Amino acid sequence: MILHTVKTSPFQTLALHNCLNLLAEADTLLLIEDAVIASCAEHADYLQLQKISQQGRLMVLSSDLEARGVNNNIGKTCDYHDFVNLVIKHKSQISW
Amino acid sequence: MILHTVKTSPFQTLALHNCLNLLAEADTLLLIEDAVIASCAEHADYLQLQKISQQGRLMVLSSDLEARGVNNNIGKTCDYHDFVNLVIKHKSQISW
Amino acid sequence: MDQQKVKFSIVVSGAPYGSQSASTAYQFCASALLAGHEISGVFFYQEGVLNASQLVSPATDEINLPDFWAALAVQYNFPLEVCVSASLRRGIVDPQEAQQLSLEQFNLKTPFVLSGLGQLAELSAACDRLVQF
Amino acid sequence: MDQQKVKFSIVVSGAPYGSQSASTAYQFCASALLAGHEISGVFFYQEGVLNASQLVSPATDEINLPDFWAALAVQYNFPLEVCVSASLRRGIVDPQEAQQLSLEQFNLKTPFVLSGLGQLAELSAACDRLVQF
Amino acid sequence: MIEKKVGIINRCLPHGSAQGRESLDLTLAMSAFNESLSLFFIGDGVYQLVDGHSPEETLQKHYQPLFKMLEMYDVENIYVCEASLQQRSLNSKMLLIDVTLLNTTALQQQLALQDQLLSF
Amino acid sequence: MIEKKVGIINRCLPHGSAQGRESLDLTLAMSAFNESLSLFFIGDGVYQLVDGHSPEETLQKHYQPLFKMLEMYDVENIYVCEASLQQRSLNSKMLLIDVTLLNTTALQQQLALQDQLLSF
Repeated sequence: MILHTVKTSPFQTLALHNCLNLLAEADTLLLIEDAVIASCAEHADYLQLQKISQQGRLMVLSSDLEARGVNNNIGKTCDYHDFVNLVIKHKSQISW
Repeated sequence: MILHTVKTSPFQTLALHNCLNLLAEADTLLLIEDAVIASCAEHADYLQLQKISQQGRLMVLSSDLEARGVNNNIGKTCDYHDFVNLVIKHKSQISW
Repeated sequence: MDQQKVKFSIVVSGAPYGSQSASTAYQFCASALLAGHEISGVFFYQEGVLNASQLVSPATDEINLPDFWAALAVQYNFPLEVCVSASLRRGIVDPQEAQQLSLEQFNLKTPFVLSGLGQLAELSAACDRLVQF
Repeated sequence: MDQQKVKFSIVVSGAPYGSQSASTAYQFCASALLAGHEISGVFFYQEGVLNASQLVSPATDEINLPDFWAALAVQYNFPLEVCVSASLRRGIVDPQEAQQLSLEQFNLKTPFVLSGLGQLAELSAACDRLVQF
Repeated sequence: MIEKKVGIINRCLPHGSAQGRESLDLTLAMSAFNESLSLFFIGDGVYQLVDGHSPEETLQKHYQPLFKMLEMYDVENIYVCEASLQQRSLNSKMLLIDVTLLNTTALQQQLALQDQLLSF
Repeated sequence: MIEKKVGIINRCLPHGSAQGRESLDLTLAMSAFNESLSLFFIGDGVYQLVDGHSPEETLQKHYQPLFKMLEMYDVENIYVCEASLQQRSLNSKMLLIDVTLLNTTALQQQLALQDQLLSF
């Protein structure tokens, strides 16, 4: 069980794309910083992200959505307290 | 006439992709730093790059190829002296 | 484990200004401590070493992240370890290094300390969870 | 224009270590000067301001980019302008700013100078070609 | 001497990096010396102008209100890539300030008119 | 106490950033304290190991020879993503050191075994 944190926009980097290639079924994906935009607008990997969202494995840091004045269409929003608990619940973390 | 310099890998960022979307017919594309890899391996925008290469508008900085131990398959290699002359020949530059 | 006290070690790889990741790391630490968890230590590596500069002087309407780190570390008593080799390459120097290198100035902030990568190995061994930003 | 002497102004946005772009900028300047062209000035902005630190101390088998910039600027007599507001946020401070901010240390290297963004406007107006790295 | 046309290109999201903020600082400062500035917002750069940033909890500076000073500083050539807005399901009504929308061809033409370009 | 398994992931090209060099520094230093290190080379990270770097003219440090010290430091779990090599028309004979090739599933399994991961 790995917590993958992605921090860059899918319109600017392939971090999310490369992360999705390695995301195992037990893993969770947390979008932070500029990457929260991946939950708001359609991009090349949006359909796959939607699937992960439906499986309850997509989280989005709410303070980063607010910072950018946007709302998520997919994924479950969380705050830093939830972020801490996500780290605790997973064995390890990969920062993308 | 714009000289577009791209410095990041097409496997890691969309800088090259976004640059190609704005590249006009009179413009030249120069690959530097990590972006030189775009001339060595196939990636999502390789065919379009090949077309620009055939039009003689794709340049690749040779010292950055050497640094990474690779050879270009498309584009014309150039050194820093050529880089300087490319800047002179174009009206402006965009750093991607 | 949710209700238990967990020991975190944190790796900060981003500068205090110019990218957001060091701010994210700080907010994570503050939140973990508020929830009653423990920070074994924060290791600053790569561009992260720039968080240890005492010369960072943002405008008055902006936060000073090195100050924030220092205050949090003092309040909760955890070490701020800064990789010495990554620091020297980036111009972060403490008084001892300055003397050895014959530099007339230094800029490491208190209570940040320069230390080797062995310290990261210790933080890795000591914690329940390692988180990188 | 190929055979003529051209005036370049250069904008450096990358740190001296951690990313390659400042090194690329340096090699470009050195090559332009060698070809007989002129550098009106180099403007350091964003992470580029870190090139102006006198505390950068790489290992002996590595190049010291701040030293390289300083030597090139002295040899060819062009200014190294460092954006003051971008600098203060990132911990680059000259003696005067240190005094004003009540800091006991400073780290701006000679002959780099702190200056405002107006200086970039002047370099932009003065040159034939502006190049950003 | 004719004043140089300088184009400033914004390509990044706000707050994840300082690109947007430092581009705006540069624009406002340069506008005092150069009356021929043009701003371009392309790709994720369009999010710079989407009204409603609230970065307090992220510890980043809330610089978005400063975009309203562009008018006061007589920076009037503000171009936004229409395709970038559409791709992100955004429209010009969601933006903080008045802008000129350009399609890709018009964008290329405007960029080609600039004597110098700075990219953030 | 059982030693923690630490995985170090390399994802970047050499020389455009210091990621590769500082990852290797960290690996060699940590190997003195932890005998359960595993290295992963994925995506552009595979170029770190492609023999023949010659970065002198770029003013970057030529750290590639230090990869040969991994064996001396008893770092033996060196995993390379097979798909990443193939995508770049590379093969394991072009690499400086002996490695274990892994397909995506095997890579996911190895990553899941690690107690801690650091990514460069």
